[in-house]
Amino acid sequence: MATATLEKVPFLRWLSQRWGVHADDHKRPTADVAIAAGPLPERLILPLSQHVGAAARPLVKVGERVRRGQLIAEPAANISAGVHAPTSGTVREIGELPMPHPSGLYGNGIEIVPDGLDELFPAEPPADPFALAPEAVSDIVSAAGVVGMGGATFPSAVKLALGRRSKIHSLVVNGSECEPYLSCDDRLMRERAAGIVDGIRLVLHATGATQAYVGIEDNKPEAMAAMLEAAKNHGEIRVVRLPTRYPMGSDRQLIYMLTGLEAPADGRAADVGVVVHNVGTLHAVHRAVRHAEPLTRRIVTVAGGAVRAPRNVEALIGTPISVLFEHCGGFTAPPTRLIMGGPMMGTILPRADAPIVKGTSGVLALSVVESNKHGDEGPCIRCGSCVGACPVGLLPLEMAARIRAGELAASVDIGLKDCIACGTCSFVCPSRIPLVHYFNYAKGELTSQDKNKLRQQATKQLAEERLARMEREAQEKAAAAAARKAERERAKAEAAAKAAAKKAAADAATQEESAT
Amino acid sequence: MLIAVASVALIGGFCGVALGVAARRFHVEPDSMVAEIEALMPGSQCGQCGYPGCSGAAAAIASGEAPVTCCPPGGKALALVLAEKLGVTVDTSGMVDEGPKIAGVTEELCIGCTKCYKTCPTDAVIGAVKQVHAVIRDACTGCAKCEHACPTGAITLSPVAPTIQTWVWPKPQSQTTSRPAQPAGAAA
Amino acid sequence: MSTVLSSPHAVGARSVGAVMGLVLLALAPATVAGFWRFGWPAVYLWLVTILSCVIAEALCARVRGVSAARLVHDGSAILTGWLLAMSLPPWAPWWIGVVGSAFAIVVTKHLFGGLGQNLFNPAMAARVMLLISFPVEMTQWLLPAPEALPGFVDALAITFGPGVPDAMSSASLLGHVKTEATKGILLDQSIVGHYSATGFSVGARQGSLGETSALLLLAGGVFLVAKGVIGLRIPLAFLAGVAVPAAIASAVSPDHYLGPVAHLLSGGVMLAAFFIATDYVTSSSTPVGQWIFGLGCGLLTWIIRTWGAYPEGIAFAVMLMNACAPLIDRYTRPRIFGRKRDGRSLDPAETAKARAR
Amino acid sequence: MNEWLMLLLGTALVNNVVLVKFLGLCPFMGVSRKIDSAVGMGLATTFVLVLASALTWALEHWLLVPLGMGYLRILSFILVIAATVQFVEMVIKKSAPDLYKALGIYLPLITTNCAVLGIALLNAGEGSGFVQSVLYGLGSALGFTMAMVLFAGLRERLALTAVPAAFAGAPIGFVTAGLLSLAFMGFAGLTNH
Repeated sequence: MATATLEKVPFLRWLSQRWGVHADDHKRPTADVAIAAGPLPERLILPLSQHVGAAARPLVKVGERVRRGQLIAEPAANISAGVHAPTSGTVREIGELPMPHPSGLYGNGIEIVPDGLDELFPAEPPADPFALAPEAVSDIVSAAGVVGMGGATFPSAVKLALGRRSKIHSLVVNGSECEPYLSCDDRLMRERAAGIVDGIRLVLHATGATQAYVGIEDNKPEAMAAMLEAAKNHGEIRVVRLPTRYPMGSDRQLIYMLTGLEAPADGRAADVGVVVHNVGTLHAVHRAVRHAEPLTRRIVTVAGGAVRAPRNVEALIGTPISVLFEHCGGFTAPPTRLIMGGPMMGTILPRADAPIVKGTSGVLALSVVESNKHGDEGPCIRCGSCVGACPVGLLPLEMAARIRAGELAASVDIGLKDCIACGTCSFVCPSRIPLVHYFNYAKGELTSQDKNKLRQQATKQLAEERLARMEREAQEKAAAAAARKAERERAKAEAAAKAAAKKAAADAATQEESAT
Repeated sequence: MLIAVASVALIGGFCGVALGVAARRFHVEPDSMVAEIEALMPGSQCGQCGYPGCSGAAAAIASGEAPVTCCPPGGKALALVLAEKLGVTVDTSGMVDEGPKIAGVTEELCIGCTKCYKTCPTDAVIGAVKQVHAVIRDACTGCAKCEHACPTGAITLSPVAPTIQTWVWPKPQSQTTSRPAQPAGAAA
Repeated sequence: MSTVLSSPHAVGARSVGAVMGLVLLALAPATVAGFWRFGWPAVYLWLVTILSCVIAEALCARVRGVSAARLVHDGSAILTGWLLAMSLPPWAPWWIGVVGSAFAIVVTKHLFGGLGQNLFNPAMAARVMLLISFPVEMTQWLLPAPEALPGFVDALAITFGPGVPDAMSSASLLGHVKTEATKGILLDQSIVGHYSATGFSVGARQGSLGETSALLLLAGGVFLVAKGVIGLRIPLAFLAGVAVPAAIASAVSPDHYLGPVAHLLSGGVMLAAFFIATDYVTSSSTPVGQWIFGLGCGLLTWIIRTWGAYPEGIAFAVMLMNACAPLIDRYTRPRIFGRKRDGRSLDPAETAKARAR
Repeated sequence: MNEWLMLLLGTALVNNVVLVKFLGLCPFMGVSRKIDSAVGMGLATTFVLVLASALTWALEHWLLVPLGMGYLRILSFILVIAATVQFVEMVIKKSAPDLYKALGIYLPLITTNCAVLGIALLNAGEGSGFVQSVLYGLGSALGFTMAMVLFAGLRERLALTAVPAAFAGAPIGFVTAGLLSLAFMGFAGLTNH
């Protein structure tokens, strides 16, 4: 039974994939410091849209008291996830609140003022989850509001249900953590490997998959050792050592590296019988099923050159990032950029009162030294670095040139929609061209053009309906007028007839008179 | 002389016959460009282009009389589609999509005259005689017809503020590679 | 500067200026060797050419309203001037360098919008222009004789004065072979005294300022490959494109065709393969495209050398392939992950079948 | 056989009709914005050129020379070319409407393409045989197509670059054509062996 050997990516497969970059990983010192308990902030902001899909629908009212683990917003559609109170307290506001978004705009959320009692909302875990039907397991996961915690934030229960429908044979566990700076998954694997392995077994049970590949980059030997140890009695779990190369943690690339299967561009991983989950998600599944604990806290890497004591913190979801930085000793110097997520794919945050969400793996405060390398954008010298680095096989330089010239449709023709925005191209560009920014702009512009088109169609329909209505009204009017006219004619005729009759009578009378 | 005339006439005649046969063999129905263009237009008959309704504009665009950029509600997206259809190149960089606008009624000023209600091409204004009118946000296209029709200036168009759902990344500003950005006179 | 900044928030590559600096560094040994062989006139020509390139660049920047300091700072003008100087006859008069530089920088580069926008390699376009316009000045090769070089002052007269004394100039190997062949003299006779592989590899031969020492150029190229500045595809393909047809032809008819080694070592093959054809801007940027680009350069070079009117075809070959590069790029786009070559999405059913087999 | 190959190579590369002889510049500049339309134009011109070469040869040798009407050469050649072009136009309009739209006015203008008439007149002037005439036409047409397609590729890239305003459009097109022509000088002397 004990088949705990570290596996490697087959040589030829490794050789065939030459994309990516080996960036300076900045994982120290956070990776070597134990996870610390998080702060209890004065206010928690829980966005209603922390996941892919429809925003959750609030279930509480302003002023209502909530307890830890209580469902405060329910999923509003098939693809959606609920939100739970991270601690006990009072709902202060439901509405427009600061959001972790590059625009700095407000969005819908629920604000809770904690009371410090951390009172628990009672819930009972099932005695033996493996005795449950797979559907029941995914129902528990759904009720706990678990979403992909690597950053994609796709509702996990939906993925499990999808897996049952499309004959999943393998679970790919993403422990690669390829983003520089971040070490939350590394710490999680080192400290809570048993929980992750239990999560893996639960997901195998829920999806019907028969084996799991745990992919870990080779810059995390301790995590590999911990996972091997935890999985040693489970032959169906294989721990695979991955080369350290960004973006190894990208779904499709990871699947290919671990299983040799290539997911179709227009389809999903499930089309090749694979489902991918992040180690953090699997741990959340374990907590949800074994301890009846919804997803209300997560491990967040607080790092960056401007942070005094960078480390991993197990923080309540909804904690404002300013509180997290304060918790880690504050800033040594004013940060030049605040980032949510890693430096490669994370979003810049214009405001420090924005909260962390379920998909927040880290918050970074970059110092001047770290961000001053960004010079002004120079002209593209067509060096092709981006072509070699792109994990998808796109031509970023050509796409950006088309976008710059305003030919968005032409950039789609050469693969814009396949871009995963991993940032590798911008990272390697010697001219400092913000390639990903170009792609984001083009994707957004195209989406809003599509929306406009839909809107125009709707408008057209409205206008047509109005025309039809006016025509109908005109017809009715004409009909009414005609009816009135006919009425008048009739009346006239009647009157004429009457007059004639009268006249006739009078005539007769005169005749009679004259006759007499 | 006679031979020359005859031989040229012969060549001409031969070519003429050959072409005549070919014309019949390769006959193509003329395409209904106007109808196709009209199908692409917004269809709100707002008249901002200066033509009577969308069909008038479609005819003008098809004949090349009006530029493909003449339709403000259609914006850049429509201009690009039309340019593709007509096989012309279009410079949309000069076109500023001002972002969607929406009409709003100032209730204190509204006298309930129903003029706006009658003029709205998409039935987006509701209300009855002597009652304050209101605008249905989803149906309003921002064509500004009601703004012109209102006798008391109660209707104003205001831009729709972006939300997290509608916000998009702005185009990157590059200093060195932007097109003709030279100061005046430098290009010459 | 917009306040909204997209990811990534880290930068990992060396800047354009640093890349250019490495290329210049790699060129230095062969250049110094050229100075040693051809003496002060070569140094003057080199200086004049680079200087006029930088001045032309600064002027263009001024006219176009771009910061001149920024443009010159990226080092591309120096590189263009340097490469042009390397491909000129070492004792060419100063105005050759100036005219060539002006053409390279103004016409082939800045009319198209400056760095990164040009379609043709500026140095090669300038060389072709010079070769066609001033054939006499551009074909005065001299036998390198380090011991009999003119002094510092005498050299001024050669570069800035009346020109090269006739007695010192002679034909390069390729030119010599071509002339002899038209007289009907077979190769094994015409080549005697004109070619030795060892002499050629260290630079003891006639040729342009920077192309004579094949070994030093090779070393510079290997340095660039090791530093990751250039890939291996274009240089290897270029060398193969010259050597393979040369080997076949000389095997079939050794009396009429030079062998592969002579071809590789003579003319500017090493210089072009590592420093000119690999120019980012004007070469192909897709992996398959780079193989095609290099092969095309090499093959055209050999064809023009062998059958064309000009003894050396590299500049023409590079320019012709520059013209083909956009087409090559268009038809050699890499396969997109999860898609077939034709751009359609992979079909999982098909993949499964393929796996079952 | 070898002679014919050399003829083809010579007309296509060494004496390229556009880049060395500077004939047919009008469609070369006009229809080279997109590679697809350049290919279409090239194929259309190839068809016309080959057909016109054959027809004008027949005309020259069977009608004009026997009747001693050399003075009618230009007139009758244009007549034949015009008819051929008209025919090609009909075929394209039927089979490839998009291409027809893309070629626009330049399709009927093949009639006045100096390359077509020029090749026909050169053939007549040199008194070439039938096969030679057709090959001459074919080679020139291939050279024309190649130059068109190469140039279109370059212009597609140019369209995406930041050419200074004063040179954008046709001016930079001519500069590019000039540089391309410079590159083609390299083929000089290729067929002298």
